[in-house]
Amino acid sequence: MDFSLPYTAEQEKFRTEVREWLEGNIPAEMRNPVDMRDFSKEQYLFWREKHRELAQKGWLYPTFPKEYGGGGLTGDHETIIEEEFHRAGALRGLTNGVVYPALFVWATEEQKQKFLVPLVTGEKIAWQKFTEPHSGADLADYQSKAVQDGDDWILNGSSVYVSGRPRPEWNVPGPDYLFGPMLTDPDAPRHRNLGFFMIPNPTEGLDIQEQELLNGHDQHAIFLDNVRVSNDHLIGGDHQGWQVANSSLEVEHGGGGKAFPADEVIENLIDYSKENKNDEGFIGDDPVLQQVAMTAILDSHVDGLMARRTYWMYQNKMGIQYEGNMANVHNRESQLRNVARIRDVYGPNSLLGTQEPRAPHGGAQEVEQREKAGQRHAGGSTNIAKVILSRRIGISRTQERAAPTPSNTGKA
Amino acid sequence: MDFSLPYTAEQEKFRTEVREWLEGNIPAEMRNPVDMRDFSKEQYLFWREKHRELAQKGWLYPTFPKEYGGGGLTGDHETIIEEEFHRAGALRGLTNGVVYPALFVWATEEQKQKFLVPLVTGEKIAWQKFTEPHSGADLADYQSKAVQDGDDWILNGSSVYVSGRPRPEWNVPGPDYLFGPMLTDPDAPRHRNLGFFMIPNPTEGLDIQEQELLNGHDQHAIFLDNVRVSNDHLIGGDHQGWQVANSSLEVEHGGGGKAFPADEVIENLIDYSKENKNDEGFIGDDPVLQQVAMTAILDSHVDGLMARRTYWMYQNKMGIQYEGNMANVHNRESQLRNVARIRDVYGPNSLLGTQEPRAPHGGAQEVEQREKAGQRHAGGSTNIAKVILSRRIGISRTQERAAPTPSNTGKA
Amino acid sequence: MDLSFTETQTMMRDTATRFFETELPKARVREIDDSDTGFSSEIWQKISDLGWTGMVIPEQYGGAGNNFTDLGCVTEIMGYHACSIPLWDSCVLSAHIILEGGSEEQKQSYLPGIARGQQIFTLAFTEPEYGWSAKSVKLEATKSGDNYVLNGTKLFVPWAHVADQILVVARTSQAEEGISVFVVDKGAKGVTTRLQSGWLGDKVCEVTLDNVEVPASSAIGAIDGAWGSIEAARDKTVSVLNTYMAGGAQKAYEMCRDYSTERIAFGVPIGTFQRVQDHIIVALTEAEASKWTAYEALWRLDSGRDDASTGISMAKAVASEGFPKACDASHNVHAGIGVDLDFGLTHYTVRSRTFQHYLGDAIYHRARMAKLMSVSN
Amino acid sequence: MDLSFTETQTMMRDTATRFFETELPKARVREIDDSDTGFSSEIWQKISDLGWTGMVIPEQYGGAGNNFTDLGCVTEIMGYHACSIPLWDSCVLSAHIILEGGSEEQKQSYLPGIARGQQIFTLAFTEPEYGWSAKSVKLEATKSGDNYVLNGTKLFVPWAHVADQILVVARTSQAEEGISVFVVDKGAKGVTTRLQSGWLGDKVCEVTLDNVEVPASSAIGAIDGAWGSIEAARDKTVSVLNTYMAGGAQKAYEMCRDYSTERIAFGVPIGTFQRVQDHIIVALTEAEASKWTAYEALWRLDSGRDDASTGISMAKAVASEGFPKACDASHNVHAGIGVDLDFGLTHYTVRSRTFQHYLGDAIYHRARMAKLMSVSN
Repeated sequence: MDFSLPYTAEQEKFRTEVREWLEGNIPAEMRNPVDMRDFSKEQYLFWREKHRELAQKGWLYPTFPKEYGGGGLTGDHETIIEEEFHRAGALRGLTNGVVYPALFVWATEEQKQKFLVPLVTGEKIAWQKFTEPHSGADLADYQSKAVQDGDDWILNGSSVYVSGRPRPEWNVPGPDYLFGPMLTDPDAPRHRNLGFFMIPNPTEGLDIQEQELLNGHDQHAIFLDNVRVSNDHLIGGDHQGWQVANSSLEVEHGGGGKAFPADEVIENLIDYSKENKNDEGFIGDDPVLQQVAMTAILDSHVDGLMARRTYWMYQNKMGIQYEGNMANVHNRESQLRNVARIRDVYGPNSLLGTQEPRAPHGGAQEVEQREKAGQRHAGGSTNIAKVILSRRIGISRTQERAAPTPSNTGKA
Repeated sequence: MDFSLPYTAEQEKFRTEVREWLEGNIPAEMRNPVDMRDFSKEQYLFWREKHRELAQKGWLYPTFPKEYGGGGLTGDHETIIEEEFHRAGALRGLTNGVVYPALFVWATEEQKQKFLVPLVTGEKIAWQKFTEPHSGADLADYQSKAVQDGDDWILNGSSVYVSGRPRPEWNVPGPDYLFGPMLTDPDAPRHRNLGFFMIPNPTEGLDIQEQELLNGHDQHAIFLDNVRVSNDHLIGGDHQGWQVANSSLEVEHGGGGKAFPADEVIENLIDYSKENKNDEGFIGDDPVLQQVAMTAILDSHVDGLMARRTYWMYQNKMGIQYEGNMANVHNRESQLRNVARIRDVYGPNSLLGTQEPRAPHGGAQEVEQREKAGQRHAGGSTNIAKVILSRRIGISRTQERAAPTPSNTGKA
Repeated sequence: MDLSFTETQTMMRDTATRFFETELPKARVREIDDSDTGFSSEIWQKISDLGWTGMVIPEQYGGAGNNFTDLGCVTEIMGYHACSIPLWDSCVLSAHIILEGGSEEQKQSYLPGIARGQQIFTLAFTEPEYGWSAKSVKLEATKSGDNYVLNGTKLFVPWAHVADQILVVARTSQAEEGISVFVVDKGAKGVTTRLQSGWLGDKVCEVTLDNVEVPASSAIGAIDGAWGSIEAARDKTVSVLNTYMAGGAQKAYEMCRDYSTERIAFGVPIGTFQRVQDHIIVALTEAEASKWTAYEALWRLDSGRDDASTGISMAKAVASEGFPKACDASHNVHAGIGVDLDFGLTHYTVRSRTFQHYLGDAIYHRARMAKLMSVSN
Repeated sequence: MDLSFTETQTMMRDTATRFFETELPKARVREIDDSDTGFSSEIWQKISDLGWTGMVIPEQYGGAGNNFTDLGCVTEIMGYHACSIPLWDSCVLSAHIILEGGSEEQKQSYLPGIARGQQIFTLAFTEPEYGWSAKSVKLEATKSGDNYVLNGTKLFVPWAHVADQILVVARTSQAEEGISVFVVDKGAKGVTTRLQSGWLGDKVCEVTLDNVEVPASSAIGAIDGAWGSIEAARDKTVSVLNTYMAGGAQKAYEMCRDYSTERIAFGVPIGTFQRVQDHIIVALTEAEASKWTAYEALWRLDSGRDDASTGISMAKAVASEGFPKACDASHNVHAGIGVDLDFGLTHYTVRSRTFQHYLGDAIYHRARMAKLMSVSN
């Protein structure tokens, strides 16, 4: 076995190139703020532009095929880009990446040119709409409807927790597309009653409003009031929306893995324990807090190994069964365990915000505390993640294999 | 509020009386061994006799009405008896006590004289049969059948995990009764298809065999092969066995509470931490193990409070809703958490058995380690306990109130 | 054994419930939390009028002389309604430091105002090297003639921005417990208070003391000898704070219990899923554990048992972990809606975090338990 | 990055699986466990013939010179089949203490026998004041002419009753790491071994040394200087023990997964209940965590990375908690049948407890991690 990250000479050269480009092209004030609530209109506009440039260099979506605007590079290159962007606080993409598996696997060639390429080249951006106010991750009671009208579809309904930037109050163009399932056939059986649509924005009848949530203000409620889209905005068949959405969810639920599972929260924790004191002396020397900190590190380490294992399988087009879902469940749960441990180690300092001069790491832990109260449900709840994992290991009523992804279908 | 245990002058006098009696009447070699696997035939025969004497003093079942052979004493007296018996390592009863709620609530007066009184006076003993080899706590697929034949019933079937003493290999008379549900009407809907029987032993066709389990050898498989019992052995109606069994389960599942929730395991843990060293010095001074030990104490303390609260409600005939089940779930789970903590504090010494000269507390923790691997399922699994608790707090499909008990029906 | 509330306690609980249902609906909680001070003088006034500010202050000093269980009954309801006020800081912690260590003159002078809610006191204890032990106090008080000069920084001082007087805990000798408490007027020269920002329930302040000069007579109790008073008063404060936390945990439980019967998924209420039930059972367990350990500790305290401090530390250790856990479990049931700032659950979540550490976290109180139970040396 | 096994490793794993499926069905495990010695010389002989006893011993000393990942692949399968043998004690721990610190003569003299399984060694380390730090060694070795005289008691010494030679760790100076290792013949005068009884997986012994006289030349490495060899050899031993524990956890997981699809309750397989699923997910999580941290540590060790010791301690901390947890979760699914001694699950439960502590428990290894990562001073 070889767990090493890619550090060949060629790759180190590439790393230097990326690092130097970032140093030369991203001014300090454009780097990600500690609290993404502080991400500004100026930063947004800067990155919209910069992403186009990055796409041209092949660095926005390094592993996507060149013919669709990607970089045609290896997974190792992507890992390096990920590491360096993380290091530099540079923003990677404004489109919700879960759209890509759906488009790669299900879109026609024509649709790929129309929808996929502009997203990959950074010309356009897309958000995912999924959750309804009264329906969770199950879609069993989905009410957002698409009704056929000649060659068009008329869309009605609403969604919540639609994540993305820009903020509506900035008065700049919003996302170019919202994507997600719509009920096309209320009489058809479950999982056979949906179509998956790319909904252009702005469009008459489409409204986007910001939600006021604990974990930030990049989430939105959207309302569709007789929105008309032509039939070529339907990805896959008009009864296959569940299947299309699942290609997205497969990746969202950990199915793509992560080569570079950075856990800044835990890196911070180690630094803090070494350098800071409570009334008993250095925190790292306190036998009890030391155990708490090490347990946090272990949880994070296991998490990273699970993500890396999935990444390795995904990149090598191996048959993923339950591994991505296992990593996903572990990721959600270990992060929650760790936010509690952070409060033990930092005490109330973990609750000091970005404006507070004494806040550790510029307030990063306070952001983590708030976000983990909320983001535990991003991409569906852990409860649902466990439902899926149970199916994948074969103990549930429903047996289930991994949904089609670019990896297991050989597309892209 | 007053959380104190009964320690009035009158009660202290009673305590002295009980203590002195135990000192004078129970020879050291008749006290409970650390590992109940070592409970001997001689001890068994001694206690069969002694329980009759205790019943006459009113101390075997102190709170049961005198007219049924009980002591007619208060709950406070019972608490004192419990404390003193615990302190002396004296055995309380050989009959599975869950039979009493069923008999008090459901038996006719004639049946009470026939079955209840001999058990209460210690003349006879009874074991509970409940779990089948292929059916768990649900009874949904119960296969032990009772078929009416004139004034008699013919019983067929088998049960496992039937707890009780004596051991079959001692060649002494076994239990006088086995009690539990039998399927009387396979066509009737669930929960309306059972009758509750007192099955006399020995009887032709009834066989008892010892099971070989990790947690001891007081559990048995029983086999009923055309066992004939007369109709007066049926407690409650022939379609009410579920309801009768539930009066038992209500109490088994914590519904009666405990005034004196002794936790010897944790008392031992405290003593051990104070007096013993590992390579870092006194265990109680080790900051990490100290936290582990205190967490164990807290779990045990909360457990005791929950049990005491239920006891107080039960004794005062208050309407118990979920409180007994809450205490039951907490008891099961906290004990499991604590066996793991014990291993942290004692290290491998926690695994030394009763024969080992260096075993802490004469091997009591090893017994605890083995028993908690097994007894977590006594009286149904924790999973089922949570199903019931969910019903009682009103979140389950099935809503459910407490089953009739002597407390809430005013019987006994 | 009698685990019921007294008639008077039941009445007070009912009064409190009615009061908060009217005066402090969840929208009002958010409004107050989001305001600059996080403090509603209107609610404070009404609470004072109801007499709750004077409950555990003896009658001869203008209070009502209730026992701590009585007050605990009220603070439980306050916790259930996410009421944020300086009640424990001023009317229990500060008041009892004065009662424990103060001169008759100091008691006469300070306590009636505190009891009526007209004077707000707070205790400035914790410092940059955070902790609740005696040795964590490093802020220096140096003698200068008949005065003491205070220099240093206190952090996480609750409600200092609305307080009239601050009890400043300072080091006056190098012995571990060589600690003194001085009454410092908030307006005194050299005193700066600044609200700390972040995800904080009660409002807390940084208090800077820059050559603040106070007369030696402003010391509460003996110089170098205040640790005993502080610990005794802290125990009493924790004893009622425990029921506040239990009340909050109870609300977090009830919210998820109720939501689970209303929210439909896969065609059924989500409360019918075992995984959801298990979250709700966690919330219930923590609420019940917090409640019963809290009231048992109050009984120990009010009945003068010598294991009262142990019981209070036990209950705080339980609540410090239980209240946050109950909120987390409730979030697990609520998913997205739970973090909507209008929904109301986050009012409890943020308080659970703040009170987790305040007056000592679970780790601190478990270590204290070990000492009090002579498990450690 | 390549997380696959090599072809050779896959072959060895297959061989091991076939071997244990034939030679060690669960009834045989119980039979061996219940026997007086808990040791099957027949299985030991066959394992030696397969060459597994010599895998991590260099070729020049009669071994096969495999790396630790290779051996880890085999020990994982051993764990999966609950095989109890002195392999790690003799062929890794003892052998590598000799390799690290022994003279060429000692290596030549001891290692070939160990590699062929003909000589069984074990390490006597822990004492009544249990622990795995250098300071826990208190057994005295006093110099007497050219000899050393050993006096004291060692506890929890694995397989001493079937061993030929015992490496006794003794204190020879008062400096914390003033420790030496002596080869003691099991039959030497003054040596008593007694099997300890209880709920123990591997058989362990009390070893009493009563004025046992050994020549100075029996010391492995320098007098007072053995701690480094012990620690290095222990790291290597833990690295393969970790996969053994992961294999056991994997089996505990698979047992409950399979049982959950077969056992019917309320008319459906119990695996369809979310509460049961959650237990199974716990078992899976712990098995996977144990496995991947173990192999990552083996990779660090075999590729000579300087953070290998950290990785090994991390993996042991994970497995020490994970293996028992996986067994507990499996018991939760199995209910009554799980504690039936013939069913087979208890074979894993008992081993999970024993190996939890052996060579350091999770608390020990987390503290060691902190030191190695310079989090603590």
